[in-house]
Amino acid sequence: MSEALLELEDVVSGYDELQVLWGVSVAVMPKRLTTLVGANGAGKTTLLRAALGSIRVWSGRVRFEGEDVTRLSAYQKAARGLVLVPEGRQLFNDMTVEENLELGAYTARARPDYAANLERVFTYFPRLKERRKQKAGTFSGGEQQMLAVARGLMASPKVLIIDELSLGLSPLLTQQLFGTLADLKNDGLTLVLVEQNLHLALALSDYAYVLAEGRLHSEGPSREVANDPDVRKAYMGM
Amino acid sequence: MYKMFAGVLLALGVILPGMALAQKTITIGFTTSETGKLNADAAPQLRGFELWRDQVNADGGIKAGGTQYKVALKHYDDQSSAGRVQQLYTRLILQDNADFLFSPYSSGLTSTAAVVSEQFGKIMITTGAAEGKTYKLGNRYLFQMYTPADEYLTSALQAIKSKDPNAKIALVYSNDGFSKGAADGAAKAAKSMGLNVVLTESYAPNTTDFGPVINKIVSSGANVLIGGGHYADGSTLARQLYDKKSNLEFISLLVAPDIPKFASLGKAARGVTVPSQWEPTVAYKPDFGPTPEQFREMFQKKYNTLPGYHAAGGYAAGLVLQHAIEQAGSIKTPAVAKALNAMDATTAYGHIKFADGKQDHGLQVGHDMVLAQWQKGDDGKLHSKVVWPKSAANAKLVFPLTTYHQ
Amino acid sequence: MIFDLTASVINGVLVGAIYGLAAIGLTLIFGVMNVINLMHGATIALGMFSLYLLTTAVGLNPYLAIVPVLLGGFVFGVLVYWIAVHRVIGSSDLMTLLATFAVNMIIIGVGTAVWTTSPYNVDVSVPQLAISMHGYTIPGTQIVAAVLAVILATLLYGLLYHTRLGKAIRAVANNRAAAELMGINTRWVLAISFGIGIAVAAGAGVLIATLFPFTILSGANYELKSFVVVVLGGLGDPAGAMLGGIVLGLIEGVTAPFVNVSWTPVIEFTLFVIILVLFPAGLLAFKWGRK
Amino acid sequence: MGSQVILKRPTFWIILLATLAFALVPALTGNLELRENLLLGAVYIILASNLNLMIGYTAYVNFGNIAFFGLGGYIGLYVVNVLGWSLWPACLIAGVVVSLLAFILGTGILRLRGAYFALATIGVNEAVKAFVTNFEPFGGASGMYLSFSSFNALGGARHALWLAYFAIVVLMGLSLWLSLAIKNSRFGLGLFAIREDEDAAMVLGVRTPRYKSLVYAISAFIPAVAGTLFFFKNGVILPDQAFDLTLSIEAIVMLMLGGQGTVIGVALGAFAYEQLRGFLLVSSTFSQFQLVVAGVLLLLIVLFLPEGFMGWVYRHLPRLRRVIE
Repeated sequence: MSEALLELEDVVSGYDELQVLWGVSVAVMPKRLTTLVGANGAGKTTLLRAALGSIRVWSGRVRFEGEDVTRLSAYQKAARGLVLVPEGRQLFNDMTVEENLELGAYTARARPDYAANLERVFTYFPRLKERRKQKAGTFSGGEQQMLAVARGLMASPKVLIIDELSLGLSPLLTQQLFGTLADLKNDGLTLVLVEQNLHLALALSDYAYVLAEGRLHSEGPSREVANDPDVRKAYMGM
Repeated sequence: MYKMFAGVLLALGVILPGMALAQKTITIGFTTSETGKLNADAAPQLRGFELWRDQVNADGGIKAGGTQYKVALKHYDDQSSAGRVQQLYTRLILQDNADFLFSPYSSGLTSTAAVVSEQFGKIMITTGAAEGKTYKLGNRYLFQMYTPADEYLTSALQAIKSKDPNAKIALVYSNDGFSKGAADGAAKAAKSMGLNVVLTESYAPNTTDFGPVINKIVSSGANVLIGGGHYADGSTLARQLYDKKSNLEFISLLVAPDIPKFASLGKAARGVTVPSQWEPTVAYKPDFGPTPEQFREMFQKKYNTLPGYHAAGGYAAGLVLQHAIEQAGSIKTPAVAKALNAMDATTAYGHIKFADGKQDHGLQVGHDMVLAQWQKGDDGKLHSKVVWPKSAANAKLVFPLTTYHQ
Repeated sequence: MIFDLTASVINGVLVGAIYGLAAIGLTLIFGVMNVINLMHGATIALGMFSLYLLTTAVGLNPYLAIVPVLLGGFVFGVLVYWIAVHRVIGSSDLMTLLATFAVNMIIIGVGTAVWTTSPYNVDVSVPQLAISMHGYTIPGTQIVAAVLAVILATLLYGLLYHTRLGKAIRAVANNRAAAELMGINTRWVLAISFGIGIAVAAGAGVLIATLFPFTILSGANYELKSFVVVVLGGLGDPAGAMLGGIVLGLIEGVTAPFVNVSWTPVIEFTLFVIILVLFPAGLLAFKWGRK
Repeated sequence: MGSQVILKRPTFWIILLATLAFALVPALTGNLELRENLLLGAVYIILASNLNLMIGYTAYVNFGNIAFFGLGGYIGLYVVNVLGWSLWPACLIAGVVVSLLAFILGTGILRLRGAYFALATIGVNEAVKAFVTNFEPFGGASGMYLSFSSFNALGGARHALWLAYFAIVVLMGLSLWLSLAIKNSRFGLGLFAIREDEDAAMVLGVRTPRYKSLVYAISAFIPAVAGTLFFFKNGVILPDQAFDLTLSIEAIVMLMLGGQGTVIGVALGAFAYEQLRGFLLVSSTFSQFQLVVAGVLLLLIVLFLPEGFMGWVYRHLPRLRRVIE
């Protein structure tokens, strides 16, 4: 019996006949920022998909709040508060900012908090408030990423998983968004960050998992992982 | 046990050949449109065939040369499409050993079937295949029951001329083979009769919205309309002419108003005329077979509805074939064909005579069309009355319709 | 000539509104799940026959009959979705085309067996509303049908843009994977969208049947028109479909005085192909620069 | 592909045998009913296997395939009936003209992909049909009726129909051989690349627009010639029959049934489908519900056997993939 909020146990999965994950275990502690790092193609996104239920878990288990949720589909997990901000934003481009946020709060859990959540995300991202009637597809990359995070927050998440937050953003914008994440953590939100940008991710997070070729390479408190010479050499070019 | 079985076999062996001697069967093969868009028109024709068969068989069969032949009909669904017609007619001839053939419904399918029937030298009585073209391709064994398409609207034009020689005529027809043939014939006839056609317009056969067409009729200033096509478009046109208060004084549409169901249009049907191959109320004196009245009663008894001309044409096709076989005293094709070529007789369906030239063999030249009109009877219901020619009429043509619709 | 043209334009707009409604059913299904619904025409025909049954057997007012038809159409659509479509959603275009075509064959087959292919007619008239001018008359039924078509389209628009369900439907249309992540049960949204598309098509069938006689095969004609309409309005865009329908009606009305009406289909379908090639997103969507 | 290589392929010999069987069995037995059955089977095989070049090899769903057949019929019959030429040059003219038209049309509509292309092909078929219905030189709505004397030029109706039949059987063999040859050529490889991922194919140097237009034009040729022969044999051509959208869709059903992208599978699918429809039509039990039965069958295949009969065979006997293509 662990006190982890989200727990993956020996997860094996892949696409059709192609196995990608070879038994990965991850535990996400409440009110912490956990980060999952690894090179391109290490299986990070596949692990998220398996955890969220977008693809089938071949073997192993996914536990959320102590309950086995392995077989639940993505929308059912979202309804329980396990929320993903997907890679590449995946906004509803033909819909307005407001509608995107509304859809973020689609679940029965989040709906009662709609007004409060809306106010909260507008404080975090005042830009979105100015453009609430604008269509999401017309936004710049940075604004879209803000909207994606904001949409995730609207779901009143118990765990918010963010996939490749920094992808395609300028260093300045990336800094800004990471700042927001720090605020969120301080507010007591449980976060999982999946990143290629190890420097920032490890600096911010409490605990890190390093994924390589579909297996867990190493894990530990972020500072230790950041100092692991192996990791430094392989992923941080040092 | 097996003794009993053998006994039964023995008995069958004695009885069956005996039966075969006493009674022979002739098979008549054809395809009909049980499905697809021609079904509405083809179905009554099939009823006509079947009524004739039942009567012949009830009377003991066709007598020819001292033998009694029972009649069997063998038919397949052609799905209103020519694709399988040749395959099915070949099957009818070779597998089902059809002695004679009826045509499918519609000129297109009939021409396709004719390639096969001619090839095998089988007689095919055609009904529901009005277009003259089919009979001008060099056939030897086709015999047409219908007055050819290009003469369909002639009676309507005659009626118009007698009522209003200065009529402005709108010729509006469905753009399909048969209707176009009828319209082309009408245009020619109108010209020779000195009538004034102010609008010639064709529409796609699957048209449902006649708004633009009716607007054109109105703006042409026409006071009479002739044309139409088949049941679906014709009934739709009639209904919208009424809905849109077109104020026409005379309407004559092909085919559609002859189907008894046309009366379900209610007021929109009132006063509409139809050139008809046959009407239940005609007063022909037949040389053989039942009188028109007897036919009507028999048909009504069996199918609980009035026969239209598709049904009468089907029935008469059987009757004519039967008569030719009896005249020939044989079921051999050359003898029967000879009898058909020589036929010049009146039936419940009217006068029948086939052209016998090389260029137009089988074309119907004896039969006359009548003009029928839907009129409100004393019982408040709609009845189809023969109004033209005057010699065949049992009611007066209501003209103009404008007052009738008030 | 001027009155002729005016009358044809009005006629075109009125009929076009119904074309538009019919096409909304098609375009909604395409927009949400990228399926070209080849049972669209058969569904319209089912709507027509439902009206016939409801007015003759049950004796319902023809315009009230639209309510049970919409409900029945919805249930039918959801059922068809689960039985025939769901399994092939997301596989190639060919599979979904064939799945819906198979259902089309089944409906037409059963319909032919039950009703044959002869025309049926529902006797409706609203003479009080008829408008006459200079010999041209617009029947009341046509006005009522067009108004009802616009009302239904507006209701549907309201549903899509101002309700939770509608937003979920649009979200799925926009990005199904993301919608799933928002906690939306996308499988059900697909089924419901299919149901709505079918219901609207059946409803359009009812309106058409109040105007014109019909057979079980009549729907095919409206299916082809719906294709033209959705291409005009932009595939997958319900608001565009209504406009596209009216444009098509206008084309039919405006060309009629100048050419023989049997040429209308030639013009329609040639235009259809040209627009599709030059403006695949639809003429109307092109204006907003959307792809 | 060199001719030596193709001679080594078992599929080539299967095609040759099947073609010979189609031609000889009815001829030697003199069974005309069998001939009529096989004729429709052969026409369906022609339609399905040429359509397969588009759908099976290139993944472009062409609903308007029947327009080639119908237009070919019209052009051919025009040449025979109005110009009074003999049947054989008429066939050739029909094939060439329709292919050229297809090539020109293809450069336009093949820019569309997926459902958009499918819709455009429906539009093309309807536009051509509507046009021909109004086009007086082709007889407009009345169509064209062939005089029985046209058969006399070929030695009388009986003889002419046999000739038309043999010609169609040869076309069937050619269609299948063409499918096989393309499948095993560089051209075919390019087409398969388009099927798998058109953008990637373009990057790899496949001139996709040229390839697509070419295969579209090729897939038009034999159906157009077959159209001339078929309607010649029918003796009459009408717009409704020539441009029957349902037959177009049925051709897709046939190639699905057999397994899209295969050569023999598609032929089997077409033949089986033709036999099934024919059986349902003349069967007293099913004739009322033939459409329903066909629909249910199609649905079951789409849902549970999407790779078709050949796909199923390959799955269970993978070695056959090389023997029967």
